[in-house]
Amino acid sequence: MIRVQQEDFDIGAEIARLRAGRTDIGAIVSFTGSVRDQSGEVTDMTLEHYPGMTEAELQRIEAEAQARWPLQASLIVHRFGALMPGDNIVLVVTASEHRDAAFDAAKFLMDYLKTGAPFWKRETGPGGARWVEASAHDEASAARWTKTEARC
Amino acid sequence: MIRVQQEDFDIGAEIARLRAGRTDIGAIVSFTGSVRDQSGEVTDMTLEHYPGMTEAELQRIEAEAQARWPLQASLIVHRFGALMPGDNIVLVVTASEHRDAAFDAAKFLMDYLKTGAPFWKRETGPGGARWVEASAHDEASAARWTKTEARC
Amino acid sequence: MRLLYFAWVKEKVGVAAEEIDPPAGVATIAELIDWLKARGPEFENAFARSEVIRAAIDKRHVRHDASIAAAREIAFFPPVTGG
Amino acid sequence: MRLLYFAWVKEKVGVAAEEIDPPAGVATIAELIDWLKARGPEFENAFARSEVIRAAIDKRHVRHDASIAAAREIAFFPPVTGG
Repeated sequence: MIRVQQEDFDIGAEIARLRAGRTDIGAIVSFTGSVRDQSGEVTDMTLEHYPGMTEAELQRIEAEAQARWPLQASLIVHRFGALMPGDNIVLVVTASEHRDAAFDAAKFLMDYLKTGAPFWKRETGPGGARWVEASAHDEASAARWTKTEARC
Repeated sequence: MIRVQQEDFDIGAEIARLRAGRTDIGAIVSFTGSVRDQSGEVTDMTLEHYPGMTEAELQRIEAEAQARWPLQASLIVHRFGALMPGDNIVLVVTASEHRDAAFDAAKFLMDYLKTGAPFWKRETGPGGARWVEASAHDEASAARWTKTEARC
Repeated sequence: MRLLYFAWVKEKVGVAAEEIDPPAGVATIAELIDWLKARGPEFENAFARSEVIRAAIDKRHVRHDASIAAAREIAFFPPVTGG
Repeated sequence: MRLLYFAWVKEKVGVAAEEIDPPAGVATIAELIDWLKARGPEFENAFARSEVIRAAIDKRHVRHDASIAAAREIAFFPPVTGG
Protein backbone atom coordinates (compact mmCIF):
# COMPACT_ATOMS: atom_id res chain seq x y z
CA MET A 1 0.00 0.00 0.00
CA ILE A 2 1.22 3.52 -0.69
CA ARG A 3 0.15 6.91 0.61
CA VAL A 4 1.26 10.44 -0.19
CA GLN A 5 0.19 12.93 2.44
CA GLN A 6 0.93 16.23 4.09
CA GLU A 7 0.19 15.10 7.65
CA ASP A 8 2.53 13.13 9.90
CA PHE A 9 2.35 9.36 10.31
CA ASP A 10 2.54 7.17 13.43
CA ILE A 11 5.16 4.45 12.91
CA GLY A 12 3.80 2.14 15.61
CA ALA A 13 0.21 2.48 14.41
CA GLU A 14 1.19 1.84 10.79
CA ILE A 15 3.10 -1.34 11.72
CA ALA A 16 0.24 -2.48 13.97
CA ARG A 17 -2.28 -2.01 11.15
CA LEU A 18 -0.09 -3.91 8.70
CA ARG A 19 0.18 -7.00 10.92
CA ALA A 20 -3.24 -6.86 12.60
CA GLY A 21 -4.75 -10.32 13.12
CA ARG A 22 -1.87 -12.07 11.35
CA THR A 23 0.16 -14.90 12.86
CA ASP A 24 2.14 -15.83 9.75
CA ILE A 25 4.55 -12.89 9.75
CA GLY A 26 8.04 -13.58 11.09
CA ALA A 27 9.90 -10.40 10.25
CA ILE A 28 8.94 -6.74 9.96
CA VAL A 29 11.41 -4.06 8.90
CA SER A 30 10.60 -0.38 9.05
CA PHE A 31 12.59 2.52 7.69
CA THR A 32 11.84 6.06 8.77
CA GLY A 33 13.52 9.00 7.11
CA SER A 34 13.42 12.36 8.86
CA VAL A 35 14.61 15.94 8.43
CA ARG A 36 18.10 16.52 9.86
CA ASP A 37 19.08 19.96 11.07
CA GLN A 38 22.65 19.31 9.90
CA SER A 39 24.23 21.24 12.78
CA GLY A 40 21.94 24.22 12.38
CA GLU A 41 22.31 24.42 8.60
CA VAL A 42 18.64 23.51 8.11
CA THR A 43 15.87 25.42 9.87
CA ASP A 44 13.02 24.12 7.73
CA MET A 45 12.29 22.24 4.55
CA THR A 46 9.63 22.13 1.88
CA LEU A 47 8.97 18.97 -0.07
CA GLU A 48 7.50 19.57 -3.50
CA HIS A 49 6.16 16.66 -5.54
CA TYR A 50 4.36 15.81 -8.77
CA PRO A 51 0.83 14.77 -7.77
CA GLY A 52 -0.33 11.76 -9.74
CA MET A 53 3.13 10.74 -10.90
CA THR A 54 4.28 10.33 -7.29
CA GLU A 55 1.54 7.81 -6.55
CA ALA A 56 2.15 6.01 -9.84
CA GLU A 57 5.90 5.74 -9.18
CA LEU A 58 5.49 4.55 -5.60
CA GLN A 59 2.98 1.91 -6.77
CA ARG A 60 5.37 0.78 -9.49
CA ILE A 61 8.28 0.55 -7.02
CA GLU A 62 6.17 -1.37 -4.50
CA ALA A 63 4.98 -3.81 -7.18
CA GLU A 64 8.60 -4.37 -8.20
CA ALA A 65 9.55 -5.22 -4.61
CA GLN A 66 6.56 -7.56 -4.29
CA ALA A 67 7.70 -9.33 -7.46
CA ARG A 68 11.27 -9.71 -6.24
CA TRP A 69 10.71 -10.84 -2.65
CA PRO A 70 8.09 -13.00 -0.90
CA LEU A 71 6.52 -10.12 1.00
CA GLN A 72 3.43 -10.67 3.09
CA ALA A 73 2.74 -6.94 3.29
CA SER A 74 4.38 -3.64 2.46
CA LEU A 75 3.73 0.04 2.98
CA ILE A 76 5.19 3.28 1.69
CA VAL A 77 4.07 6.60 3.19
CA HIS A 78 5.72 9.78 1.92
CA ARG A 79 4.96 13.29 3.11
CA PHE A 80 5.05 16.56 1.19
CA GLY A 81 4.78 20.22 2.19
CA ALA A 82 6.48 22.16 4.97
CA LEU A 83 8.63 20.19 7.43
CA MET A 84 10.88 21.01 10.37
CA PRO A 85 14.07 19.28 11.61
CA GLY A 86 13.09 16.10 13.41
CA ASP A 87 9.90 15.70 11.36
CA ASN A 88 9.19 12.44 9.57
CA ILE A 89 9.54 12.42 5.77
CA VAL A 90 9.08 8.83 4.68
CA LEU A 91 8.09 5.47 6.12
CA VAL A 92 8.70 2.11 4.48
CA VAL A 93 7.51 -1.11 6.12
CA THR A 94 8.01 -4.64 4.82
CA ALA A 95 6.77 -7.91 6.30
CA SER A 96 7.92 -11.40 5.39
CA GLU A 97 8.34 -14.85 6.90
CA HIS A 98 12.08 -14.37 7.06
CA ARG A 99 14.28 -11.40 7.84
CA ASP A 100 16.46 -11.31 4.72
CA ALA A 101 13.50 -10.65 2.42
CA ALA A 102 12.12 -7.96 4.73
CA PHE A 103 15.49 -6.21 5.05
CA ASP A 104 16.37 -6.40 1.37
CA ALA A 105 12.95 -5.27 0.17
CA ALA A 106 12.93 -2.28 2.56
CA LYS A 107 16.37 -1.24 1.38
CA PHE A 108 15.35 -1.70 -2.26
CA LEU A 109 12.20 0.40 -1.77
CA MET A 110 14.24 3.23 -0.26
CA ASP A 111 16.94 3.06 -2.95
CA TYR A 112 14.38 3.14 -5.75
CA LEU A 113 12.20 5.75 -4.13
CA LYS A 114 15.25 8.01 -3.71
CA THR A 115 15.99 7.99 -7.42
CA GLY A 116 12.52 7.52 -8.92
CA ALA A 117 9.79 9.16 -6.85
CA PRO A 118 9.25 12.76 -8.03
CA PHE A 119 9.96 14.69 -4.84
CA TRP A 120 12.22 17.71 -4.48
CA LYS A 121 13.55 19.07 -1.21
CA ARG A 122 14.06 22.78 -0.65
CA GLU A 123 15.96 23.51 2.54
CA THR A 124 16.07 26.82 4.36
CA GLY A 125 19.03 27.68 6.59
CA PRO A 126 20.81 30.76 7.92
CA GLY A 127 22.14 31.42 4.42
CA GLY A 128 18.74 31.28 2.72
CA ALA A 129 16.87 28.65 0.75
CA ARG A 130 18.33 26.13 -1.66
CA TRP A 131 17.16 23.11 -3.62
CA VAL A 132 18.87 19.96 -2.35
CA GLU A 133 21.22 18.42 -4.92
CA ALA A 134 20.65 14.84 -5.97
CA SER A 135 23.30 12.46 -4.70
CA ALA A 136 25.46 10.31 -6.96
CA HIS A 137 25.55 7.83 -4.09
CA ASP A 138 21.78 7.39 -4.36
CA GLU A 139 22.08 6.67 -8.08
CA ALA A 140 24.70 4.03 -7.34
CA SER A 141 22.57 2.55 -4.56
CA ALA A 142 19.65 2.11 -6.93
CA ALA A 143 21.87 0.72 -9.68
CA ARG A 144 23.11 -2.14 -7.49
CA TRP A 145 19.67 -3.77 -7.67
CA THR A 146 19.84 -4.05 -11.45
CA LYS A 147 22.83 -6.40 -11.37
CA THR A 148 22.02 -10.05 -11.94
CA GLU A 149 23.49 -11.03 -8.58
CA ALA A 150 20.47 -9.44 -6.94
CA ARG A 151 22.25 -7.80 -4.00
CA CYS A 152 25.22 -5.48 -3.43
CA MET B 1 20.79 0.05 24.94
CA ILE B 2 19.73 -3.55 25.49
CA ARG B 3 16.89 -5.12 27.46
CA VAL B 4 15.91 -8.73 28.15
CA GLN B 5 12.36 -9.05 29.37
CA GLN B 6 9.34 -11.30 29.61
CA GLU B 7 6.76 -8.61 28.81
CA ASP B 8 5.88 -7.32 25.36
CA PHE B 9 7.34 -4.14 23.86
CA ASP B 10 5.71 -1.28 21.97
CA ILE B 11 7.61 -0.68 18.71
CA GLY B 12 6.32 2.87 18.22
CA ALA B 13 7.03 3.87 21.81
CA GLU B 14 10.55 2.43 21.68
CA ILE B 15 11.36 4.32 18.48
CA ALA B 16 9.83 7.51 19.88
CA ARG B 17 11.94 7.23 23.07
CA LEU B 18 15.12 6.62 21.04
CA ARG B 19 14.68 9.78 18.95
CA ALA B 20 13.01 12.03 21.52
CA GLY B 21 14.16 15.63 21.28
CA ARG B 22 16.69 14.89 18.55
CA THR B 23 16.85 16.68 15.23
CA ASP B 24 20.12 15.18 13.98
CA ILE B 25 18.80 11.72 13.07
CA GLY B 26 18.13 11.10 9.38
CA ALA B 27 17.38 7.38 9.28
CA ILE B 28 15.81 4.92 11.69
CA VAL B 29 15.54 1.23 10.91
CA SER B 30 13.58 -1.17 13.08
CA PHE B 31 13.44 -4.94 12.89
CA THR B 32 10.74 -6.86 14.69
CA GLY B 33 10.83 -10.64 14.88
CA SER B 34 7.65 -12.45 15.85
CA VAL B 35 6.34 -15.98 16.38
CA ARG B 36 4.97 -17.56 13.18
CA ASP B 37 2.27 -20.20 13.40
CA GLN B 38 3.81 -21.92 10.34
CA SER B 39 0.42 -22.99 8.96
CA GLY B 40 -0.79 -24.37 12.29
CA GLU B 41 2.44 -26.22 13.08
CA VAL B 42 3.13 -23.95 16.03
CA THR B 43 0.53 -23.35 18.73
CA ASP B 44 2.90 -21.83 21.27
CA MET B 45 6.56 -21.31 22.03
CA THR B 46 8.80 -21.00 25.05
CA LEU B 47 12.01 -19.02 24.87
CA GLU B 48 14.64 -20.16 27.35
CA HIS B 49 17.77 -18.10 27.89
CA TYR B 50 20.92 -17.88 29.99
CA PRO B 51 20.39 -14.93 32.36
CA GLY B 52 23.51 -12.85 32.70
CA MET B 53 25.18 -14.21 29.60
CA THR B 54 22.29 -13.00 27.43
CA GLU B 55 22.75 -9.41 28.59
CA ALA B 56 26.55 -9.66 28.22
CA GLU B 57 26.27 -11.01 24.66
CA LEU B 58 23.71 -8.42 23.55
CA GLN B 59 25.89 -5.65 24.96
CA ARG B 60 28.93 -7.05 23.19
CA ILE B 61 27.02 -7.29 19.89
CA GLU B 62 25.67 -3.75 20.24
CA ALA B 63 29.15 -2.39 21.02
CA GLU B 64 30.47 -4.13 17.92
CA ALA B 65 27.78 -2.47 15.76
CA GLN B 66 28.51 0.92 17.33
CA ALA B 67 32.20 0.43 16.49
CA ARG B 68 31.48 -0.51 12.87
CA TRP B 69 28.88 2.10 11.91
CA PRO B 70 28.30 5.75 12.83
CA LEU B 71 25.16 5.06 14.87
CA GLN B 72 23.45 7.85 16.77
CA ALA B 73 21.43 5.39 18.84
CA SER B 74 20.63 1.71 18.98
CA LEU B 75 18.35 -0.60 20.91
CA ILE B 76 17.96 -4.35 21.30
CA VAL B 77 14.98 -5.75 23.19
CA HIS B 78 14.61 -9.53 23.42
CA ARG B 79 11.81 -11.38 25.18
CA PHE B 80 11.89 -14.75 26.95
CA GLY B 81 9.23 -17.03 28.40
CA ALA B 82 5.94 -18.23 26.94
CA LEU B 83 4.86 -16.76 23.60
CA MET B 84 2.01 -17.31 21.15
CA PRO B 85 1.92 -17.01 17.35
CA GLY B 86 1.85 -13.34 16.41
CA ASP B 87 3.69 -12.31 19.58
CA ASN B 88 6.80 -10.18 19.38
CA ILE B 89 10.14 -11.87 20.09
CA VAL B 90 12.82 -9.32 19.34
CA LEU B 91 13.16 -5.66 18.45
CA VAL B 92 16.26 -4.02 17.01
CA VAL B 93 16.35 -0.29 16.27
CA THR B 94 19.23 1.66 14.76
CA ALA B 95 19.48 5.40 14.10
CA SER B 96 22.02 7.15 11.93
CA GLU B 97 22.41 10.22 9.75
CA HIS B 98 22.20 8.10 6.62
CA ARG B 99 20.19 5.05 5.72
CA ASP B 100 22.96 2.63 4.71
CA ALA B 101 24.50 2.64 8.19
CA ALA B 102 21.11 2.18 9.86
CA PHE B 103 20.14 -0.70 7.53
CA ASP B 104 23.48 -2.48 7.70
CA ALA B 105 23.80 -2.15 11.47
CA ALA B 106 20.28 -3.49 12.06
CA LYS B 107 20.95 -6.44 9.80
CA PHE B 108 24.28 -7.08 11.50
CA LEU B 109 22.70 -6.96 14.96
CA MET B 110 20.10 -9.53 13.93
CA ASP B 111 22.65 -11.81 12.24
CA TYR B 112 24.94 -11.76 15.27
CA LEU B 113 22.14 -12.04 17.78
CA LYS B 114 20.81 -15.10 15.94
CA THR B 115 24.10 -16.97 16.31
CA GLY B 116 25.46 -15.53 19.56
CA ALA B 117 22.74 -14.61 22.05
CA PRO B 118 21.98 -17.61 24.30
CA PHE B 119 18.29 -18.14 23.58
CA TRP B 120 16.62 -21.44 22.74
CA LYS B 121 13.16 -21.81 21.24
CA ARG B 122 10.92 -24.70 22.15
CA GLU B 123 7.87 -24.90 19.91
CA THR B 124 4.67 -26.78 20.65
CA GLY B 125 2.45 -27.97 17.83
CA PRO B 126 -0.14 -30.68 17.12
CA GLY B 127 2.66 -33.28 17.21
CA GLY B 128 4.03 -32.18 20.58
CA ALA B 129 6.95 -30.05 21.69
CA ARG B 130 10.37 -29.80 20.06
CA TRP B 131 13.49 -27.68 20.39
CA VAL B 132 13.98 -25.57 17.28
CA GLU B 133 17.08 -26.59 15.31
CA ALA B 134 19.72 -23.95 14.63
CA SER B 135 19.88 -22.91 11.00
CA ALA B 136 23.00 -23.23 8.86
CA HIS B 137 21.72 -20.19 6.99
CA ASP B 138 22.00 -18.11 10.18
CA GLU B 139 25.61 -19.20 10.64
CA ALA B 140 26.35 -18.16 7.07
CA SER B 141 24.55 -14.84 7.57
CA ALA B 142 26.71 -14.05 10.60
CA ALA B 143 29.89 -15.17 8.84
CA ARG B 144 29.42 -12.69 5.99
CA TRP B 145 30.24 -9.82 8.37
CA THR B 146 33.68 -11.22 9.13
CA LYS B 147 34.89 -10.83 5.55
CA THR B 148 37.11 -7.83 4.90
CA GLU B 149 34.70 -6.52 2.26
CA ALA B 150 32.32 -5.65 5.09
CA ARG B 151 29.10 -6.71 3.41
CA CYS B 152 27.78 -9.80 1.55
CA MET C 1 0.09 19.35 -25.06
CA ARG C 2 0.48 20.34 -21.46
CA LEU C 3 3.87 21.14 -19.97
CA LEU C 4 4.64 21.00 -16.25
CA TYR C 5 7.75 22.29 -14.48
CA PHE C 6 8.93 21.41 -10.98
CA ALA C 7 11.43 22.61 -8.40
CA TRP C 8 14.17 24.91 -9.75
CA VAL C 9 13.12 24.30 -13.34
CA LYS C 10 9.76 25.83 -12.43
CA GLU C 11 11.43 28.73 -10.60
CA LYS C 12 13.65 29.49 -13.57
CA VAL C 13 10.97 29.33 -16.27
CA GLY C 14 8.62 31.28 -14.00
CA VAL C 15 5.49 29.18 -14.54
CA ALA C 16 4.27 25.84 -13.15
CA ALA C 17 2.30 24.75 -16.20
CA GLU C 18 1.40 25.83 -19.70
CA GLU C 19 -0.21 24.59 -22.92
CA ILE C 20 2.09 24.44 -25.94
CA ASP C 21 1.79 23.49 -29.58
CA PRO C 22 5.29 22.84 -30.94
CA PRO C 23 5.85 22.51 -34.71
CA ALA C 24 5.76 19.06 -36.32
CA GLY C 25 9.57 18.82 -36.49
CA VAL C 26 9.80 18.65 -32.70
CA ALA C 27 9.60 14.89 -32.22
CA THR C 28 11.60 14.04 -29.08
CA ILE C 29 12.16 15.36 -25.57
CA ALA C 30 15.61 16.60 -26.65
CA GLU C 31 14.10 18.49 -29.59
CA LEU C 32 11.40 19.89 -27.36
CA ILE C 33 14.06 21.20 -24.96
CA ASP C 34 15.88 22.88 -27.87
CA TRP C 35 12.62 24.43 -29.03
CA LEU C 36 11.81 25.65 -25.52
CA LYS C 37 15.28 27.20 -25.09
CA ALA C 38 14.65 29.37 -28.14
CA ARG C 39 11.52 30.84 -26.53
CA GLY C 40 13.37 33.23 -24.23
CA PRO C 41 16.16 33.79 -21.72
CA GLU C 42 14.24 32.18 -18.81
CA PHE C 43 13.99 28.93 -20.81
CA GLU C 44 17.56 29.27 -22.05
CA ASN C 45 18.61 29.58 -18.41
CA ALA C 46 16.40 26.78 -17.01
CA PHE C 47 17.53 24.27 -19.64
CA ALA C 48 21.16 25.46 -19.94
CA ARG C 49 22.53 22.22 -18.48
CA SER C 50 19.98 20.09 -20.30
CA GLU C 51 21.79 16.87 -19.37
CA VAL C 52 20.69 17.25 -15.73
CA ILE C 53 17.04 17.86 -16.64
CA ARG C 54 14.77 14.87 -16.14
CA ALA C 55 11.58 14.39 -18.12
CA ALA C 56 8.34 12.47 -17.76
CA ILE C 57 5.68 11.77 -20.36
CA ASP C 58 2.21 11.16 -18.98
CA LYS C 59 3.69 10.63 -15.50
CA ARG C 60 6.37 8.13 -16.47
CA HIS C 61 10.12 8.81 -16.50
CA VAL C 62 11.53 8.94 -20.05
CA ARG C 63 14.92 9.55 -21.61
CA HIS C 64 15.67 12.57 -23.80
CA ASP C 65 15.41 10.48 -26.97
CA ALA C 66 11.81 9.47 -26.18
CA SER C 67 9.17 10.36 -28.76
CA ILE C 68 6.63 12.98 -27.69
CA ALA C 69 4.17 12.05 -30.45
CA ALA C 70 1.49 10.57 -28.18
CA ALA C 71 2.21 12.76 -25.16
CA ARG C 72 -0.59 14.62 -23.44
CA GLU C 73 1.44 15.82 -20.45
CA ILE C 74 5.18 16.38 -20.36
CA ALA C 75 7.01 17.33 -17.18
CA PHE C 76 10.52 18.73 -16.71
CA PHE C 77 12.31 18.65 -13.37
CA PRO C 78 15.70 18.27 -11.68
CA PRO C 79 16.93 14.88 -10.42
CA VAL C 80 14.60 13.85 -7.62
CA THR C 81 15.60 14.27 -3.96
CA GLY C 82 12.85 12.65 -1.92
CA GLY C 83 13.08 9.92 0.68
CA MET D 1 33.18 -25.13 39.66
CA ARG D 2 29.56 -24.62 38.74
CA LEU D 3 28.04 -26.30 35.67
CA LEU D 4 24.91 -25.05 33.93
CA TYR D 5 22.89 -26.85 31.25
CA PHE D 6 20.34 -25.32 28.91
CA ALA D 7 17.59 -26.44 26.50
CA TRP D 8 17.79 -30.10 25.42
CA VAL D 9 21.18 -30.57 27.09
CA LYS D 10 19.47 -29.73 30.39
CA GLU D 11 16.55 -32.04 29.61
CA LYS D 12 18.87 -34.94 28.81
CA VAL D 13 21.17 -34.59 31.81
CA GLY D 14 18.15 -34.03 34.04
CA VAL D 15 19.47 -31.09 36.06
CA ALA D 16 19.83 -27.37 35.36
CA ALA D 17 22.93 -26.78 37.47
CA GLU D 18 25.42 -28.61 39.69
CA GLU D 19 28.73 -28.15 41.45
CA ILE D 20 31.55 -30.39 40.22
CA ASP D 21 35.17 -30.97 41.10
CA PRO D 22 36.84 -32.74 38.17
CA PRO D 23 40.30 -34.31 38.58
CA ALA D 24 43.39 -32.27 37.69
CA GLY D 25 43.87 -33.99 34.32
CA VAL D 26 40.63 -32.44 33.01
CA ALA D 27 42.04 -29.24 31.52
CA THR D 28 39.81 -28.27 28.57
CA ILE D 29 36.14 -28.16 27.65
CA ALA D 30 36.63 -31.24 25.45
CA GLU D 31 38.20 -33.15 28.34
CA LEU D 32 35.44 -32.01 30.67
CA ILE D 33 32.84 -33.35 28.21
CA ASP D 34 34.65 -36.72 28.11
CA TRP D 35 34.77 -36.80 31.91
CA LEU D 36 31.05 -35.92 32.13
CA LYS D 37 30.09 -38.64 29.62
CA ALA D 38 31.66 -41.25 31.90
CA ARG D 39 29.40 -40.19 34.78
CA GLY D 40 26.32 -42.03 33.53
CA PRO D 41 24.00 -42.79 30.61
CA GLU D 42 22.15 -39.45 30.83
CA PHE D 43 25.46 -37.62 30.28
CA GLU D 44 26.56 -40.13 27.65
CA ASN D 45 23.28 -39.40 25.87
CA ALA D 46 23.33 -35.59 26.27
CA PHE D 47 26.89 -35.28 24.98
CA ALA D 48 26.74 -38.11 22.38
CA ARG D 49 27.13 -35.67 19.47
CA SER D 50 29.62 -33.51 21.32
CA GLU D 51 30.49 -31.54 18.17
CA VAL D 52 27.07 -29.83 18.29
CA ILE D 53 27.39 -28.87 21.96
CA ARG D 54 28.29 -25.25 22.60
CA ALA D 55 30.10 -24.11 25.71
CA ALA D 56 30.56 -20.89 27.65
CA ILE D 57 33.05 -20.11 30.41
CA ASP D 58 31.97 -17.38 32.79
CA LYS D 59 29.27 -16.28 30.33
CA ARG D 60 31.47 -16.07 27.24
CA HIS D 61 31.34 -18.42 24.26
CA VAL D 62 34.44 -20.66 24.08
CA ARG D 63 35.67 -23.42 21.81
CA HIS D 64 36.14 -27.00 22.98
CA ASP D 65 39.90 -26.54 23.22
CA ALA D 66 39.53 -23.68 25.75
CA SER D 67 41.21 -24.15 29.12
CA ILE D 68 38.90 -24.48 32.09
CA ALA D 69 41.64 -23.68 34.60
CA ALA D 70 40.24 -20.31 35.70
CA ALA D 71 36.56 -21.13 35.15
CA ARG D 72 34.05 -20.49 37.89
CA GLU D 73 30.95 -21.19 35.79
CA ILE D 74 30.78 -23.42 32.72
CA ALA D 75 27.63 -23.76 30.62
CA PHE D 76 26.70 -26.36 28.00
CA PHE D 77 23.91 -25.83 25.51
CA PRO D 78 22.79 -26.50 21.92
CA PRO D 79 23.41 -23.98 19.13
CA VAL D 80 21.35 -20.90 19.95
CA THR D 81 18.00 -20.24 18.24
CA GLY D 82 16.88 -16.81 19.43
CA GLY D 83 15.98 -13.76 17.39
